[in-house]
Amino acid sequence: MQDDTAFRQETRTWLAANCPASMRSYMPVGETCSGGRHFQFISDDQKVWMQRMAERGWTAPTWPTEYGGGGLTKQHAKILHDELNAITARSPLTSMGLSMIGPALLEFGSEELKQQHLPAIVRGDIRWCQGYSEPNAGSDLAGLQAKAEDRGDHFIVNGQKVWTTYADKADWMFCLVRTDLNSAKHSGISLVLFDMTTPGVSARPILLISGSSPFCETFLDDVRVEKNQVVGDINAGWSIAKYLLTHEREMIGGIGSTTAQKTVGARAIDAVGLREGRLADEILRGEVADWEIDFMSHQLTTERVRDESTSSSLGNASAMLKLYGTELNKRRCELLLALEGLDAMRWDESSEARLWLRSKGNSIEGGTSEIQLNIIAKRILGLG
Amino acid sequence: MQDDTAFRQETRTWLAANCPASMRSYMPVGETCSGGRHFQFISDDQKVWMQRMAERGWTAPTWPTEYGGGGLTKQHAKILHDELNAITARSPLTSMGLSMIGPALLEFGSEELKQQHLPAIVRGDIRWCQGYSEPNAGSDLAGLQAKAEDRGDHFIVNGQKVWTTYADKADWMFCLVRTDLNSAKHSGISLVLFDMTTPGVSARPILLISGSSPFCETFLDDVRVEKNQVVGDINAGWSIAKYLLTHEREMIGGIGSTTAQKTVGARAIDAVGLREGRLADEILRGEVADWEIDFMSHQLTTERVRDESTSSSLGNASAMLKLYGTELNKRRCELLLALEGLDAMRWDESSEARLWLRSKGNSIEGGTSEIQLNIIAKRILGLG
Amino acid sequence: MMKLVLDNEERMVRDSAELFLTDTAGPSLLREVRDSGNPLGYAEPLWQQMIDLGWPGILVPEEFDGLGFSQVAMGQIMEQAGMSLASSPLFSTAVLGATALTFAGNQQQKTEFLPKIAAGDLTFALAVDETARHNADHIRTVANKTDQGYSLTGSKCFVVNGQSADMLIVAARTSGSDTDKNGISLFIIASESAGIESVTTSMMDSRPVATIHLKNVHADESQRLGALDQGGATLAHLLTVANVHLTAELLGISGECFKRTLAYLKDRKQFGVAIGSFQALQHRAALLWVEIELCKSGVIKALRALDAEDKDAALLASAIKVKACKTAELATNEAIQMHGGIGMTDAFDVGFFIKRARVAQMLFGDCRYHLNKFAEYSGY
Amino acid sequence: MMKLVLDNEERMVRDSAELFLTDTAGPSLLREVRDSGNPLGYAEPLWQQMIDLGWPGILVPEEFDGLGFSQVAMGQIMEQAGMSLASSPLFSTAVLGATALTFAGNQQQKTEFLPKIAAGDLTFALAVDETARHNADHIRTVANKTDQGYSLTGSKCFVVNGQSADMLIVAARTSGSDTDKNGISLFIIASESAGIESVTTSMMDSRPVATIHLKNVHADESQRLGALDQGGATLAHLLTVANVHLTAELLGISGECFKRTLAYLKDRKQFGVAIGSFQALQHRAALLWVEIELCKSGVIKALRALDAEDKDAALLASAIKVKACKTAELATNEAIQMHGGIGMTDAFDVGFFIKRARVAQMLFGDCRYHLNKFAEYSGY
Repeated sequence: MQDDTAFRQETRTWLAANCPASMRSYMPVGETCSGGRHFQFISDDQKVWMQRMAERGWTAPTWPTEYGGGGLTKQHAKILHDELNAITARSPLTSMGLSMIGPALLEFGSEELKQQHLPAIVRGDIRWCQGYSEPNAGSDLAGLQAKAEDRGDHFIVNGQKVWTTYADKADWMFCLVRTDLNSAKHSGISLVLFDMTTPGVSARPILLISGSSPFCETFLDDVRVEKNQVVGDINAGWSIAKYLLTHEREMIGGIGSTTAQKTVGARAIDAVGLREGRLADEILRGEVADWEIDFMSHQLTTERVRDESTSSSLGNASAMLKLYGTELNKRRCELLLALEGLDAMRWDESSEARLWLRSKGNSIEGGTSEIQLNIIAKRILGLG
Repeated sequence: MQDDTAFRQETRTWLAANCPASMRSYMPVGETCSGGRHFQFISDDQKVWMQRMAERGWTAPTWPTEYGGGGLTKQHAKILHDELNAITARSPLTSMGLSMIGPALLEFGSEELKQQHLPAIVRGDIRWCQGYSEPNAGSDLAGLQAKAEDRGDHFIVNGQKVWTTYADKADWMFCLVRTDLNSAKHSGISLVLFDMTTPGVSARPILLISGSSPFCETFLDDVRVEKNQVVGDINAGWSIAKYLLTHEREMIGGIGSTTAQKTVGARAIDAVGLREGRLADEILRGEVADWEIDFMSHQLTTERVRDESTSSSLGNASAMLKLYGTELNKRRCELLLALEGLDAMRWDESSEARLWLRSKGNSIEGGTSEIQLNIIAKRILGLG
Repeated sequence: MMKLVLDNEERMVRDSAELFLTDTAGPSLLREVRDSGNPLGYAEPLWQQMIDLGWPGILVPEEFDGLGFSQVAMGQIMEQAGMSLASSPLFSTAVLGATALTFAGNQQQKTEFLPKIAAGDLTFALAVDETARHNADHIRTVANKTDQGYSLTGSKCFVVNGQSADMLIVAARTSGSDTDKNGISLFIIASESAGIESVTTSMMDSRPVATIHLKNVHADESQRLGALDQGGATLAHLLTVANVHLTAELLGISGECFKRTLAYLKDRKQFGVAIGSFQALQHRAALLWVEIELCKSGVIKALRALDAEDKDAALLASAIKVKACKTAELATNEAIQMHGGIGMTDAFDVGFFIKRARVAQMLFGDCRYHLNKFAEYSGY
Repeated sequence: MMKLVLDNEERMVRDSAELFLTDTAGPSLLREVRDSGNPLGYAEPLWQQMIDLGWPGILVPEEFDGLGFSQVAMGQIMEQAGMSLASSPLFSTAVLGATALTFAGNQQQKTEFLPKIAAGDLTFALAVDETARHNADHIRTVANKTDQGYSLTGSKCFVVNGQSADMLIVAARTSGSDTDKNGISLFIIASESAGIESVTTSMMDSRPVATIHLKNVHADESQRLGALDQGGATLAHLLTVANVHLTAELLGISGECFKRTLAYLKDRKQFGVAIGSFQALQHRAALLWVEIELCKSGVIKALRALDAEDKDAALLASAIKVKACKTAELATNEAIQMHGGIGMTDAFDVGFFIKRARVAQMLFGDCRYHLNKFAEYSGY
């Protein structure tokens, strides 16, 4: 194993040579690189940056090299993260393949499924979406009703999913279905994978209050799913689902984020100005400082939980980080509205208002804040 | 009926002539006039002030004159209240007789009980205490176990009460007991009255974290209670108990308070000082203003609820006023600690710390804040 | 003694406003206005019906053909407008325009304009702000004295109904420097005057506002509203009135959001039971209800203070603006959170409430601005 | 890379402190000290055992007979002291005294005092505050130059362990005006010196503090700690260290309060079930747990920053003092509320925690003081 200092030096040198200048700036909303068959790169630089990082496996730094990953230790991955942040590098690829189904396949998938799907995720070739919630199964996810009928070598799936992120743009879906209608609520669920071009799959975007449509309603009518595309054992999907929810929490909680942002303090100075070295609005000054302290506390806690953790998953602690991270982001957006006043409430494409409205969903998606509090109370504190 | 202006003028004149000068100042803690057989007046003025007000029935302004009360309309009582406040007059008499058992007797008591007890309450002759909570019946008050055995013309009561306010100083107790052991939880409860000198009654003060002992544990061993001292019907005490709890909430919520206090804003100026006309600590400045606005909102709401109410009881609205009033008082005490710093944390008789510690009980006694929230959710909002 | 309950006349106004707006307005109408790209930001038939009901004249004295009702009565309409998200020139014309003229207009101005306001023949807009965050002490627009009167130059932003109003009330500096309290004068300017360029900005609450550029805009002496250099006091009064009525609107928004959320808590089932049976949600709903009740008391008190010309009206207005803003923020945020995913969709109405709430909160000073003002008025 | 977990040495210190203090200290010992009217405010046998364990020398370098452990290690003891409410001269002597001498002492001073601190032969107290609310920028006590050295006159209040300490570290003004940053010098003064009058004040946390009046108290040049007029930087460093260790103590208090409350929630039954089965209490408990976890991360980060001589240590100290104060306020208030009536009684221990928490919060600046400092350090 290479020593830390050498690795840091080498990484720094490589990044200096390979990260295009235009990829070294705060990423505006809407410029995320998501990959996939139909992805429109915003620039050649964006494409080159993704490809160069993918070649080294650094779009998935800790995944094993045999599946295209970077094969880095946690320590080296942290160094890479720091060095990326140091040059304000944009994330080369952000996808549910990397953050969700990839880790699940590494943990639960057959060798065949790993070989089939992981390298394509690392390269950004295939974009994934998640088929979890249903109209009547939100917080009560295990109440899902989409059913998969056994037809020997394949299943026929019927049902409706909702809040499927970018189902209209994704290439494949990982999807929770009920494979045994007779067993108890949490049993009889399986996690299956299928191509979105399979006949019977259709997705309809949902327009949000923010004016964007990151989610879809997805309809599954007699969709054929091969049995070799079941992750783990049939009827044993709930434990994988919980594992995936943990990853989703970490993602939404901003835990894996490599994107640097301008601080609220700096934005406050821009918006309100200083008077004798102090923010001109004293009440906002206190609120901004309070937020920054809480934000710092959340970041340090993410770091501590990682330092304490022996596995790649943060387990129940992710409930805390998701809960607090999303509440922080909502507070941040409210503060930015307050700082920028009516300017932030204009209704145009780049309006702060859209981010503010979008943030309201953070504490709903991936398990509501109430669900996180339940998890903490029951699983961590043992309150019955 | 006398017109408002004339009543106001007459009241003002009478107060000017009859309220002793030393009774026209903010009342320090511990100088409340509680009355009762053994009460030690702090001064002749205090005694004279109580007696003069009692003579006019103005210790109980709205009670009927036939029971010694003032017989005032709500409107005139409000004028009296305003005029008392205008000269910072101290409350002439503050007692659980006036605020609790008196109103209950007016509503539910027999003519005999009214004649026996009400005039003595108005005059400040008899001090009352309340026997409600038990060690295992706190928030779950209806779970009380003190039992009264029927012996023909009297009951024999056995049990233990806790949080009985000044049971060691009171002359009589109104007490919830179980008169039917076989009926459902809320049935079979009666409200009985007895003299604290009855054999078998003993009270032991509880030392609080504030260093004071306003409450007692009270032990009832074979206490004889005459049947004519049951308020309302036997076994029908729970509805009276609920009525009394409402009054208690109003009292603890600061709703009936006639005692003026220095504003937090004024105390902030004293403690922290002004700089260019603004409180020298900008963060405290915001907190103080926030508190004052919430306090004003609470006061206005009390006023509005009174204006809207057609009866003397505020009903379920008292849950709101109690909840918010006690939380406000706790915040007020925390703010005063912050304003006065370590000075407020000295441990002497007049320490701000004692009031601060005592305030923590406000949201527990008379039904916890959690119970008030339950009442609002279930009875007002209809959430099941 | 001023009671904190409605009198008969006020209750009548409230009931009829509720009846009419529930039927006629509502989020669906605002959605229609938005989706049709209507540049006015309100439905003209709705405004016409308000005129037929006499609402523009609620605050106009009877001698000028108005109804001469109280501010409390007007506040009831504003609250109902909040509940139904009714968008119209009512606030800018019937509240701000009518108050400005009644408070500061001379006999000739009153005679000229008030009957037209009452009849719905003329709409007004108040052009005061020059920054995205309200700051009434900062007026840079100048009105230079000329031989024929005044020449106004400067820019006003986020002028409510500024893109459609017939007349503008413009705050301009006639002496002193940018932040002087004195030296401000008010002018009544026809929006069609030469030298005015108005740019419409789309806002998130689907109510466009205007940025108004004035370049050497002429005003006669007769267009000056109130004494020269002494417009600050009128402006302060106008802003007090504006903020009190905004709190009434915010109260309506909070109340309606809460009502809808409460219904959803009783209706929506997860884990086999109504989500309103979960105690954590019950307690949060109860806390929110309490805040709205407190807010309600403050709103009626502040409205009564306007009618009584209470010297503490400005302090009360700031206090209750703080309370109303915080309550609306809580109520709208809880509404979305408790509705879950459905509340995030544009097809559902709750988004319209949160968007309108934040704009109404920010207009003429948000909770921070007024917390500071309240402390100032309180002497610390 | 500085990890936010304990290394082996630190874990060992923590484990042994936990074992020892759980057995030996605890609220019952503090109750004994209080009820016996012990003027020291701590039990001498407890302090003697701490000395036997070598704790006074944790921060003293090995060359001066100390253990030379890290600030993180010392912080573990402070946290355990918070959990067990252990009262002793450890903070004033082993944290403040040892840090002051190590940071600013000359070779002669180090040689004279540090071994005695490590051996537990000499106790120290830091006499800096002159007002009830901490304000390090305001020093009026003067040290006038004389032929023989200095003459100190002034008053210090709320000096922790000031009534029992052998030596005082006194901040005094050697030039400049009351609020000048420069012109402060530190002096090491024996508490028995002529001209010192010490008055003991009882505090609500049962730990007496001293008001110390100095009247023409003589100090030699050799008693000056650090450069003339340049004591401000040393003082700032000392206050940073003091506050970081107070956050460790506050974390201990919060954690222990939470632990006790959680046990009570599982144990206490009302309405036939454990009150911890009520979801509203569950969610509040969960939120409190999260705040304590966040606090924990900040405390270890700030301690590590002291060890690393991080230039951001003061900013981190202020940030985490804010967080620790707010968390302790929440944890102690929730502890009383969730315990109900029993928590209000003196016979129950939770009152000792809330009393100690507020004093520790206020010492050397409460959350408002440090919120302001944090904003200053952040450049706004």
